[in-house]
Amino acid sequence: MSDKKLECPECAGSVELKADTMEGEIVQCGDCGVELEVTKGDSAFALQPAPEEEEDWGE
Amino acid sequence: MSDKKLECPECAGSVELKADTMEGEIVQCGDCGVELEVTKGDSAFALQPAPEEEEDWGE
Amino acid sequence: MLVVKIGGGTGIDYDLIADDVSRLVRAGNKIVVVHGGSALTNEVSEKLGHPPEFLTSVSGYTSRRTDKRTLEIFEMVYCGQVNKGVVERFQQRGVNAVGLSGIDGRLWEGPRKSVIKVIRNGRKMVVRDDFTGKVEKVNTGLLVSLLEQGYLPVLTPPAISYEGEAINVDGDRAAAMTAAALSAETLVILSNVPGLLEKFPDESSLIRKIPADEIEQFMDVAKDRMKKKVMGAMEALADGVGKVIFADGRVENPLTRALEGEGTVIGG
Amino acid sequence: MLVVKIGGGTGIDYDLIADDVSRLVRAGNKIVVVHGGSALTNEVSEKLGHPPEFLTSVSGYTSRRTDKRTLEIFEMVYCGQVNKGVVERFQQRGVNAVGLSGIDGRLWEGPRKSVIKVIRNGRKMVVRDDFTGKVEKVNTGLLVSLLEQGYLPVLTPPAISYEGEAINVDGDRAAAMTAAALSAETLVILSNVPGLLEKFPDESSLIRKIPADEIEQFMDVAKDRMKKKVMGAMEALADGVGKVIFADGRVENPLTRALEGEGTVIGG
Repeated sequence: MSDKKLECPECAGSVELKADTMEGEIVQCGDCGVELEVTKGDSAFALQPAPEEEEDWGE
Repeated sequence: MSDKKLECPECAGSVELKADTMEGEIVQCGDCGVELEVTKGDSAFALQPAPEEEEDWGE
Repeated sequence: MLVVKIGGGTGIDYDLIADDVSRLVRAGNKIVVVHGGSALTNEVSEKLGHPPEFLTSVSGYTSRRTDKRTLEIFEMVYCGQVNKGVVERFQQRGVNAVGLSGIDGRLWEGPRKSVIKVIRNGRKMVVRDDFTGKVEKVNTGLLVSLLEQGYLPVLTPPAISYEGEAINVDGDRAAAMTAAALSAETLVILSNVPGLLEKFPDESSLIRKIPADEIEQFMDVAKDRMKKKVMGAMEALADGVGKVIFADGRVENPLTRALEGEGTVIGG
Repeated sequence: MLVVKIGGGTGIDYDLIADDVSRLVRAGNKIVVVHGGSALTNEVSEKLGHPPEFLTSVSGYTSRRTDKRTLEIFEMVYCGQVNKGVVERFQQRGVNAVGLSGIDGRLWEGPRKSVIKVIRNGRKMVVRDDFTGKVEKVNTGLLVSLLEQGYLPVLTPPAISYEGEAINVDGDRAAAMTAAALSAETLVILSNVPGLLEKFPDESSLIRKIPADEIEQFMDVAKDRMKKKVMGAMEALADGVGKVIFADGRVENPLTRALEGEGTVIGG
């Protein structure tokens, strides 16, 4: 897939996805800096705000 | 190993071990019919009375 | 009090069983679950490069060759994957299960058969480093204390020898001993057959009712693993358990249906 | 009351630990044992064709990628081979151990982290089907009832989420929560290092004493897995545990020597 341009759900700025972007990857919006999660719509990628991080960890 | 002749520990009769006899195998004395266990002495096989069987079983 | 043995054979549906048992526990029945794991143990043993070997005793019984390595794999499957999988299913259904093996708290204790005589590749052999045995003593104190605190005990082989070694024991007969020790009214053995079949594997030849004093005559009808279940039933009935039911563990509400008589009801 | 965590790393000598703990139990000490099994889990995962994957969180913590299949293997090793191996060792030394996972009786309960953010092959990723979490609640009622009946509880991950799912939790911090919940005087963490080292892996750089209120400063001295042990120590001390000792699990009488101050003693 060639580089893709998507709209940032927070600030409507344009977010460019590199060709090798994967589902579940976190990208940052160049305009507002928010962290976005790449999800898989029916066919194309989509963007949603990335979840907050909670600090604890398994073994 | 060619066929081996050993002495029965019960009746001193002679017990013939086939060439492919294995350690732990149970053989019967031709003379007194007792069950004997083939054990491994330092180099050669030896004979001792085979243990009694207890009926119960694991899964 | 009710003891339910869940077989380890393929086709057993743990979710259906957990649904039914959970309903009966919530309805106030005191239940102890016992499970196996033989099918899975064979698979894992193969993958771990220690393929299972089954020994046939001189009198025709088969059992798993259980050297030290086999016992470790046995514990991984029975006490790890299967036991905790069953406990997790009950927790998800609001029943507070506690999974234990016969080693824990010396729940199932008995003699280890230090020597066994077998037919191996056509030879009659003596095997010494085999860790099999049988259950003679059940730690009912621990079980009753858990039941009184509202827990559902989920038990699994192995058991423990008087010398403190883990030993492979027959799950059905361990369940029978547990039922007897707890003076349970009923022992239900769920497996991947509808019950004791006159002409195995013809499922329509199901034997529905056997008076307690006639069970011995069915020893030779029972094939292989079912033989041990019949031995377990005989021991349970002899030790005061009200009745023993062999029923199908692959159907919905398997325990409820067994208690309503679907399967082979012995005694009672 | 004393809680002892036995690390799962290579080099840990379970027989020496069992000798020492058995002596202390027979001398009347109330003890709860917690163990791990990470080294062995890696080995078995490889052999079962599901090689372990370790994720690094955005803030630098590593943890085992725990999807459903990993959890089954985790249970096979922790709850099966290791737990029953430890219980068997105590039984052979005349101590009546009872092995339980955090799922049993909802012994260790807490939230499952349904979403985690990690660096995976250089990419920042969101992982959703991971079964990890932490222990927030300890079923002390079950533990106290077992201790009062004279049993030695031997506990192991996994724990259980509030939704009733098995979750992978950090054994050291589960031990810390258990020590706090039982108001233990001491939590001892035995692993394959002599204690907290100023300059890892130089064992002569052992830090011997740390006042409770200074432990936080040592977070960055601690490398990787030791970081979680330090976090566990901080939580234990904050929740009322008298002192926490990091000591060497590869030596003779490891627990007795730790209690005599050999290792890193924090607080107390």
